Amino acid sequence: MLVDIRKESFNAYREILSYQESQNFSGEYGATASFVGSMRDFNEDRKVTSMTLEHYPGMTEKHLNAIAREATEKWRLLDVLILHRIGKVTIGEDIVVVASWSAHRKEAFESCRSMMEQLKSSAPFWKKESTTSGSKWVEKNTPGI
Amino acid sequence: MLVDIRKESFNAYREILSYQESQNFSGEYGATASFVGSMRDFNEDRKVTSMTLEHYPGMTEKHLNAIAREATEKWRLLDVLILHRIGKVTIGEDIVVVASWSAHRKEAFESCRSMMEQLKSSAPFWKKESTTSGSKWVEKNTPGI
Amino acid sequence: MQVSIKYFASLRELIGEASVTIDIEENTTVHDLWMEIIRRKNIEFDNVMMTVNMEYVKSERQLIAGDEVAFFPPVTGG
Amino acid sequence: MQVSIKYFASLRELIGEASVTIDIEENTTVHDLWMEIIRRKNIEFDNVMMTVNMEYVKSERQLIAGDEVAFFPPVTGG
Repeated sequence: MLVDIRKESFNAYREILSYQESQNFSGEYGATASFVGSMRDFNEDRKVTSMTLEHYPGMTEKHLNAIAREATEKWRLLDVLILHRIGKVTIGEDIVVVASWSAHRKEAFESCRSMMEQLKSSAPFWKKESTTSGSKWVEKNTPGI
Repeated sequence: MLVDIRKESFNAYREILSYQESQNFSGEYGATASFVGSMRDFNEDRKVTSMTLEHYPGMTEKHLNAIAREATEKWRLLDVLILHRIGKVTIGEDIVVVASWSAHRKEAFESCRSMMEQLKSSAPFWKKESTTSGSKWVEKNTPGI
Repeated sequence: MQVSIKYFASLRELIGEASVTIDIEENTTVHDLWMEIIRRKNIEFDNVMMTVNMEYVKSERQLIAGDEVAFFPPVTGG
Repeated sequence: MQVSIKYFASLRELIGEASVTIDIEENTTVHDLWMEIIRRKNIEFDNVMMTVNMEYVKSERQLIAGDEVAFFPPVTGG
């Protein structure tokens, strides 16, 4: 299990791949579901140029670890990866990646989506968007279900 | 949209990444859901050493293209990738990857899972597993929902 | 009239051929054709899936000259 | 007794401080503390979320000495 908060830009698929290879469990998993959230240039009719992600240091890590651990138990996953960006993010950069490895697809799909919904509704991150007409805190997340 | 049948081994995440980069639509999508099916060394109590994937040439491509096209319309996706392996597959190799890009996560998650379920229930592929005690056709897929 | 038939996977192995072109009567359905195949080959085969021209069809689908019919076991890809 | 308070995002900007340590009465709840803050700072703020020691709590949770309380707007990560 790997949960990490990243100050620097990362590439979600390279991270999934390098974590997967580091775990040396090829042949054990048959299913991997992953979700990547990336920065769009547009949100609710506003043209966005960049974004700053604030978080609650300490709680963020604790909270994401709890989400990953509970999902691993509930769906008997082989492994879980959660990475989340903080700081200044520019267009097209990856913000979040959640991946889960399991024997069969049902567990992988369900756990990945559930972890993502929990992260969206309760992990202590806040986005402030910079637009051509000033900056503004995002007030709430788009519903996911 | 890319649908392809592969005779040679591929790495799912490198394929997602290189396709994504080739499409040059960074900043348009905010959500990407993907599923990767890989070869396990174990299936229904049998130790598996390798596998051969047969398909129905012509129908496979046509059928997967229809799945991708219908999902794109139904969920208004920005893009879809489906790759499926055929021929001899060894432990740990990737068999299938389905990825969908959209503005928001709901559409990405739902379309990815739906495409995968359709592929599993109707795309004309058949697995024959080689075990230490001979080879055997897989009779049916594990349920996914 | 002539139609071509393809078999896949365990059914291909059971029948011992991958494809064949045969003559059938007008108004033959996919079901009629399948019944004729299992009678002639003297085989039993449950849960067969059927396609005509690469699309899944109901077994009452009537065949026309030139159709490509396929019979195969439940698919197991992914 | 003393507790520390943290504010995040728009609430941090509104209050103009990120963290503070204050003295409170015994038996103060998180709700009491929040009411005191909005009264003293003369602010309005809807949908505040509350944690104690980095766990979400109900607003009737009683505070004890040394607690780390945080107040923030709805989270918007992911």
